[in-house]
Amino acid sequence: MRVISQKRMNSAIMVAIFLAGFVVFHFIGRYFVPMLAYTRHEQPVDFSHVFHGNDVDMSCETCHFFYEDGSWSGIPTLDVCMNCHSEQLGESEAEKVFVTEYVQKNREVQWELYFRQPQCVSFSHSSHVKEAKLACETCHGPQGLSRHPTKYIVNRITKYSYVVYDSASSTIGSALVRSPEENVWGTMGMDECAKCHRARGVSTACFICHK
Amino acid sequence: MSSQTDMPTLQRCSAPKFLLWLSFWVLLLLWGAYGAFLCLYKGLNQTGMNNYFVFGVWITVDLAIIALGAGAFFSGFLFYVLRFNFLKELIGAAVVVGFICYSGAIGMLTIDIGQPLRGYFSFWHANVHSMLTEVIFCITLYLFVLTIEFVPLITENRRIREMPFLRHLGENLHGIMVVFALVGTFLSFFHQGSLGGMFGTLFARPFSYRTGVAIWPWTFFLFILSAIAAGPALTTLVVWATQKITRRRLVNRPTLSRLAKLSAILLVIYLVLKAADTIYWANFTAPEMGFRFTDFYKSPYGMWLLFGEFYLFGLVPAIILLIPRARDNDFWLVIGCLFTCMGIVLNRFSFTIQTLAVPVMPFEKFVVYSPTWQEWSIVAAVISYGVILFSLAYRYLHLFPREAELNG
Amino acid sequence: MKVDRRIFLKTLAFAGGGSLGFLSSPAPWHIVRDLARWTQNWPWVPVPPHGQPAYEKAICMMCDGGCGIKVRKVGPRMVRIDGDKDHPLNRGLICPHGTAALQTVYGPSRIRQPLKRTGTREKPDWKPVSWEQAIGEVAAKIQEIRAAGESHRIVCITNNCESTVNQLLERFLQAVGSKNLVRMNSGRDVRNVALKLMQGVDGDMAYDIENAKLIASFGCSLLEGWGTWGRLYRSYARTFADNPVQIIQVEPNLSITASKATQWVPIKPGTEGALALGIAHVLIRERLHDEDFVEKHCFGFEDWEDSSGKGHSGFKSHVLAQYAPQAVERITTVPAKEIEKLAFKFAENMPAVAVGGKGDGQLFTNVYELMAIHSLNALMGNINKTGGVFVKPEVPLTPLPPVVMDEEAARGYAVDRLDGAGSAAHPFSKSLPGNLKADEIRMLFVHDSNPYYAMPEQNTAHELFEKAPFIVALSCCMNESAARADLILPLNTGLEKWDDQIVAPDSPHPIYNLSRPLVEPLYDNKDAGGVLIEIAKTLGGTIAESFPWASMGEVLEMRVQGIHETGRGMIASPDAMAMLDRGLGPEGSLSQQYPSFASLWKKLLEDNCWFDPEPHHGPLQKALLTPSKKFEFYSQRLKDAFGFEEDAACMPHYEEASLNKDGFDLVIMAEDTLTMADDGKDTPPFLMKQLSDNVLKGNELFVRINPITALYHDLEEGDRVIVESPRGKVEVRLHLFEGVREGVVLIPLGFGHSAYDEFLRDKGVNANEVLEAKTDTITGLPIWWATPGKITKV
Amino acid sequence: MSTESPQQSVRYGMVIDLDKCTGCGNCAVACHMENNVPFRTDESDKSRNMAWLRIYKVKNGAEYPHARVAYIPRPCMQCDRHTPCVSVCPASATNYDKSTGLVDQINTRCIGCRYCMAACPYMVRCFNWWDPAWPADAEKYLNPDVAPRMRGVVEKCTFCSHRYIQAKNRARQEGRNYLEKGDYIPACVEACPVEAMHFGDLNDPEYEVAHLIKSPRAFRLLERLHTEPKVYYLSSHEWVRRWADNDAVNTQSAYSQQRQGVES
Repeated sequence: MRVISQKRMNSAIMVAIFLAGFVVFHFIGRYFVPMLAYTRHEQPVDFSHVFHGNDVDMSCETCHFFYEDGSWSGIPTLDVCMNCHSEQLGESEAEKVFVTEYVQKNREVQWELYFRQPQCVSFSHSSHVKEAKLACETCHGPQGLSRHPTKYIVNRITKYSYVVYDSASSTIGSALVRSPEENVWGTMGMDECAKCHRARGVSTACFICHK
Repeated sequence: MSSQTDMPTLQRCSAPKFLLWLSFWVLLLLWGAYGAFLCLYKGLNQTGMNNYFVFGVWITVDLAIIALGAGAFFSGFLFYVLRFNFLKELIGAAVVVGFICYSGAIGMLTIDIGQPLRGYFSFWHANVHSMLTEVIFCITLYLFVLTIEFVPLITENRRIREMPFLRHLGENLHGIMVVFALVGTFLSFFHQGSLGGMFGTLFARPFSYRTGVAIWPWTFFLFILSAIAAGPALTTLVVWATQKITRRRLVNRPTLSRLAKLSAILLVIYLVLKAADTIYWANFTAPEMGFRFTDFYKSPYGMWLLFGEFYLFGLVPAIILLIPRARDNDFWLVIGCLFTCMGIVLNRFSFTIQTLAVPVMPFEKFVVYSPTWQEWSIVAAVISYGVILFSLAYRYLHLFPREAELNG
Repeated sequence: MKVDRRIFLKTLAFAGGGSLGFLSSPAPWHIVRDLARWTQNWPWVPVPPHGQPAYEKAICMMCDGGCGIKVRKVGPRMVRIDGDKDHPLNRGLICPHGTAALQTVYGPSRIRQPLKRTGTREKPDWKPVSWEQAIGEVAAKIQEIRAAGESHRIVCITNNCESTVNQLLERFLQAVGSKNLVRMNSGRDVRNVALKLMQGVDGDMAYDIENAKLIASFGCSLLEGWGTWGRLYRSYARTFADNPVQIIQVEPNLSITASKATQWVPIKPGTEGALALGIAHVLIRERLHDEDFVEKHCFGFEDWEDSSGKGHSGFKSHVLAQYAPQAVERITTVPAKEIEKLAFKFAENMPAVAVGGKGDGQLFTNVYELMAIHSLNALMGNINKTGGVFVKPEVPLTPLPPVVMDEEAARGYAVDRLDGAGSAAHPFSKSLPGNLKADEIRMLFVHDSNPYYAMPEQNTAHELFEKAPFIVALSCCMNESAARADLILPLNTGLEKWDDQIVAPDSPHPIYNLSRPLVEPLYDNKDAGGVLIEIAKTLGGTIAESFPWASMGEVLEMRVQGIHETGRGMIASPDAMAMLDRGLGPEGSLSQQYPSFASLWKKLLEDNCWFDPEPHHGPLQKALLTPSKKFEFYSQRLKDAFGFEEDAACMPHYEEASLNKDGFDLVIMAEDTLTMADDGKDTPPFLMKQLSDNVLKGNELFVRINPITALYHDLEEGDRVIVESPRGKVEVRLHLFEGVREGVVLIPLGFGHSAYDEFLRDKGVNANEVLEAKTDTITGLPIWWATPGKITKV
Repeated sequence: MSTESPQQSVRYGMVIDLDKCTGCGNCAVACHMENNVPFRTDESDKSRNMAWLRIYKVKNGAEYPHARVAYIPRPCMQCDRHTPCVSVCPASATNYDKSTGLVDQINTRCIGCRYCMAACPYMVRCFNWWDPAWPADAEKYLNPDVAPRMRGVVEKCTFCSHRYIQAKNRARQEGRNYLEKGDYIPACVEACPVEAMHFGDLNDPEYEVAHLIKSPRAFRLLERLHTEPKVYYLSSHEWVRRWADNDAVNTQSAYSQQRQGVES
């Protein structure tokens, strides 16, 4: 009897060790690796969309607009900001930093772009906004309602924002985004693009999205 | 084998001697590793390939060793499925040779593609129309099969057999090996054929392009046939060489002869079909595309290639090995098998390099390709990888079941 | 033993579980995927940034053709150049050099700050210096020379373009006390001498090819860069139009122009003049010529008597006697029948122009050849006529104010030019850089030119750069001449600078191209004009007084006022082009459209080009300023200058080119290609990409010969050979081409640079090393297009 | 995979008039500027250099003075049927778009196996043997609309498909959802100084190309392969047409004889 139980004991220990190994490494793979693989950056300037949009009552098009040739301006360059901020407006710390560090030194702000696509992608804002009449929020989420810039979480290997690929993968997402404020809404992966294109019967030819 | 509980202890050379033997091949392997490093770090500009010769010596060697590795699946098929029991003596060795060939080929392919880190795209974004997709899938899957076939060999190791789980695993695998043999045969059949199809479907390349029945099933079967003819020849060569190097008898002499005879018969069938293919292609396919037969054979890719492939390394070894007295003589056996193997290398060379050398556009010229040392080093590395793995397998695994008995 | 095994098994279990656990987590797959994405985003592969799109017009400065271009900008970067459809010269067509110009602007051979040489001239080392120091050194050197009373030994070699910068250079030298602004020669200079001799005009010939029905080109590489490329290509395109123009190409070898012309007339090298006279013979014999024009406006056609009563034979009897088609056939190898046909073709397709000047304008021929060709235009009465030949009209710019000169300046300026141009020996030439002598020079400026590489008189050029005591290079890139300077004052390139072009080559319209900076200067460089102004200011005194402006932009603004004052012409724009296409003149005068100068200036800055669709050439008399006030088949000026006794010496005639020399059985001819800039300028890498591998392979240059020549010399395709001439030898490889005339070795120009960047340096050999420059006794210009040679296998 | 018979409404194609072409190279230079094609110190190695549009020079082989040359600019043929490169790509990195007829690709998906290059009869595809590198500040002129490729991938002419996207963007900006004639033109066609190159929808009679391809002068390269290239050539010279290998019967004899007559 004792011999048998000793054997069973041994087997049980073996199984336990096996399971322990499984759990530990699964956990490492699921939570620890994403934390290692991604790094978080602060935006250089504490920008508030709400302030500009609601309190100053600017329209979105003041900063984000189409150029004459139908290409998209994206994040405004310093000269757009300088239309108002050529001198310090208000007393906030962010404004002080912005004016002294960037406006006065005539230095472009190196914004981290959550939605920056890989360089092989040519995304046409025009086709999505003007032709398909998609709202900005469809892809970008309620960015316009942010009071502070969200942390920028970037993959160390690929140098892409996690939004571009990984927000669709809930496990990685939950390992990365620690609080709701850190979450950048939306996803920009190719699979998402393709899904929507197929659903709407839009061309999925390579050159439609790739350059 | 599964019934044997106690393996005899086999006599092996001393450790220093073995290490000395290994060290030569390891050096060669390291040279190849350096070449591979250069190709991966600096890019494929390190090779002699160019926009005309997009495939070089690596693909030639790939095709050749995959063809030669066919010995594994074919022997497996004959042994497990058709119950050719005489093959029991060397089925283990055949599996190891097959494993070496396939893993070596995949290793070489990884360096050959421009973006190895993206290599998995061919699975992830597979294009079902591409012959290459089929080849990649089948080769990879077949490598899995070979790995599984390899496992029982490992579990027969004396030390490993001490562990009950692994022993059981090995024994059970053995029981179902017939399934894997069948799967392997199926997969091999496909990709050996597809490798031919890879070039046969290139309608821009009049040298290898075949139409209609000439491509399917003709080219497919030509490739399969040539592979299963050459595979056993390589197995024979390897066994013979191992016997020579270890100075031990490993298999019954008649076994080798029977294997060689098999090879020769298949070779003859292949040659007949190949001749038919060539004649049809030279007289119908090529002229339809505005080419004369001689347009394809320009210096240095001259007519000697066809001669070598067909006569010297085709008919000659076939005849040698068909004569019982010749194949029972070690010298002629080796010559016959060696020529068979060289024939297939030459055939695969023509299919890759010469195919690309023939200009497609009328205002292009014949071009010549010569590989760089980096390319050769990796070829050498694959060969030394094979030697090392086979040496280790021979030393530590029980590759030849009758070894103890024959040297008893 | 037992414990060991346990531990081993436990470790194995843990490792097995761990591997399975890890593999079942997303991590390994994500790592594999991320590595693949890393390859798609390699940090060393550049990502061109987006930005605000803009298109701005500009002038192409890759050559002096003066084509209008349109530059695409993305934010602060220039990313593309296309032709400007609204420019009257090229109407949207530009050559590959223009298309690739950004490779030069952003190229590796640009100089980024003033440099002072520390090493030797052969092996220079460069030390960056500040602009203050560089200009200070130049000024100090000039002061020193002036103090020594040797200001007339200050020489400046510049390009052959008509521009305000060149006028400022001339002005600067005058203010300092020197006459020696020496322009690099071009084939145009020979044409100018022919014009001076036959029409008495100091100026340029202008061909109205837009309206001609036939263009008879005597060896001009019309499609390889002759004149304004865009303009010539428009003419070529007209050969396919419904009402086509015919291009007759007379040339020994099958050049691109020859292969694309309506008709190619293969001819023995150097006998083009004889063929022109042969055609003249048929025209006169058959009375196909414009008898009215010849009678009224020509001198020396019929036999005549001079004031002393001495009889002279006229052009008519000269040509009828000497240049019968059979005789010409013997000279040129062109069949007599063909000559007759050509003459009829020429006469039947009026208006037709005969144009001369070999190569793309960098090759130099004998002046009599050009006179012979030009006499065809006069015979047909095509002087000052639509579709014929004009004298290039002037652009009504405000002249620069008079130079203020101090005592030393006045003294130095009174001394004759060092190159002998305009002297009794060479009365008709403006500049003769080949006559410069290093030991007469105290200081040498080299502005925007590359004499060390490009001058036909290579011995002179090399001596200049070896021995001239102080060389200052004003250059935007490190060319061979700049590389041998003592001090480099780096210039902005065409798209970053203020500049202008006053004369577009060969166009009968006055055209003014204004070039303004499109982007901030990339480096610590300046405009040539700005540099001169700064040096003048540093020198002070009357020199500073002569340069009262603050910047080059200011100078140009001042000059353009002259255009505004005349009120003529129009600014190049879509509307202007539309009107031009409909054959309309400007709607109202310029001053009605732009009442204030500011409005005109603003528009000119946008559109870069002013031109006059009605050239206002005035009466024929204005184009005939010879002593006889007529077109002179017999040049009295030539007689006066050289006192030739023989009548033929003052008339167009054929002089055999001495291309035979003992021991040299072949003729080496220079080949102008479009791909290579042959005037010593930079050739962008994308043009090198276009070169066939039987022009350049590795660093080896190929010369081309006929397979029959090869057969005689026992040579084969690809052979390495030595091409040798009395001047020198080069090692090249052979390419056999049936389009090359038997006995000719064609060597392409523009290779063999020793400076510039790795994309151009050490590629092939410089054809100048074998081509011999002879001197034309009349013009003093080199005769430089062919030389006796031989070829031997290595 | 390509369709058996092209049914799509738009088929962008090109017609190149070889009678007009002078081989000036402006198309190629414009193409390479537009598409961020890299360059190297030694561009004379034509077997390894990068050229989306190559200009071949052919001769009639006759003796002086009857020798003549012709230039054949060769962009991607954009094969319409049995598109050789598309069917062979194992990673689906290249694709035939039915809506425009363009053969396009995703360079970042290419694994660099080069099978497509072996398959392409026209030597259109180039492999990035090296990492592209631009000297000094030359990176500054790169076109943001085309991503520079990395080493180890195959690339080819795209008929400037990015210009198609731009044209669409521009049209939308002007309130149109369709393209007008001339909105979308590849860089090479735009740059051709003699209008030897024409571009447009081969199915739309409004475009000149739709008529030109029916000209008796029209032919295509290697027609016998039945890849149905959408790049047509025009020439009035029989010997030029023969160079294109247009006619299998006549070519047979001419083929070998004329092998020598090639310039590049």
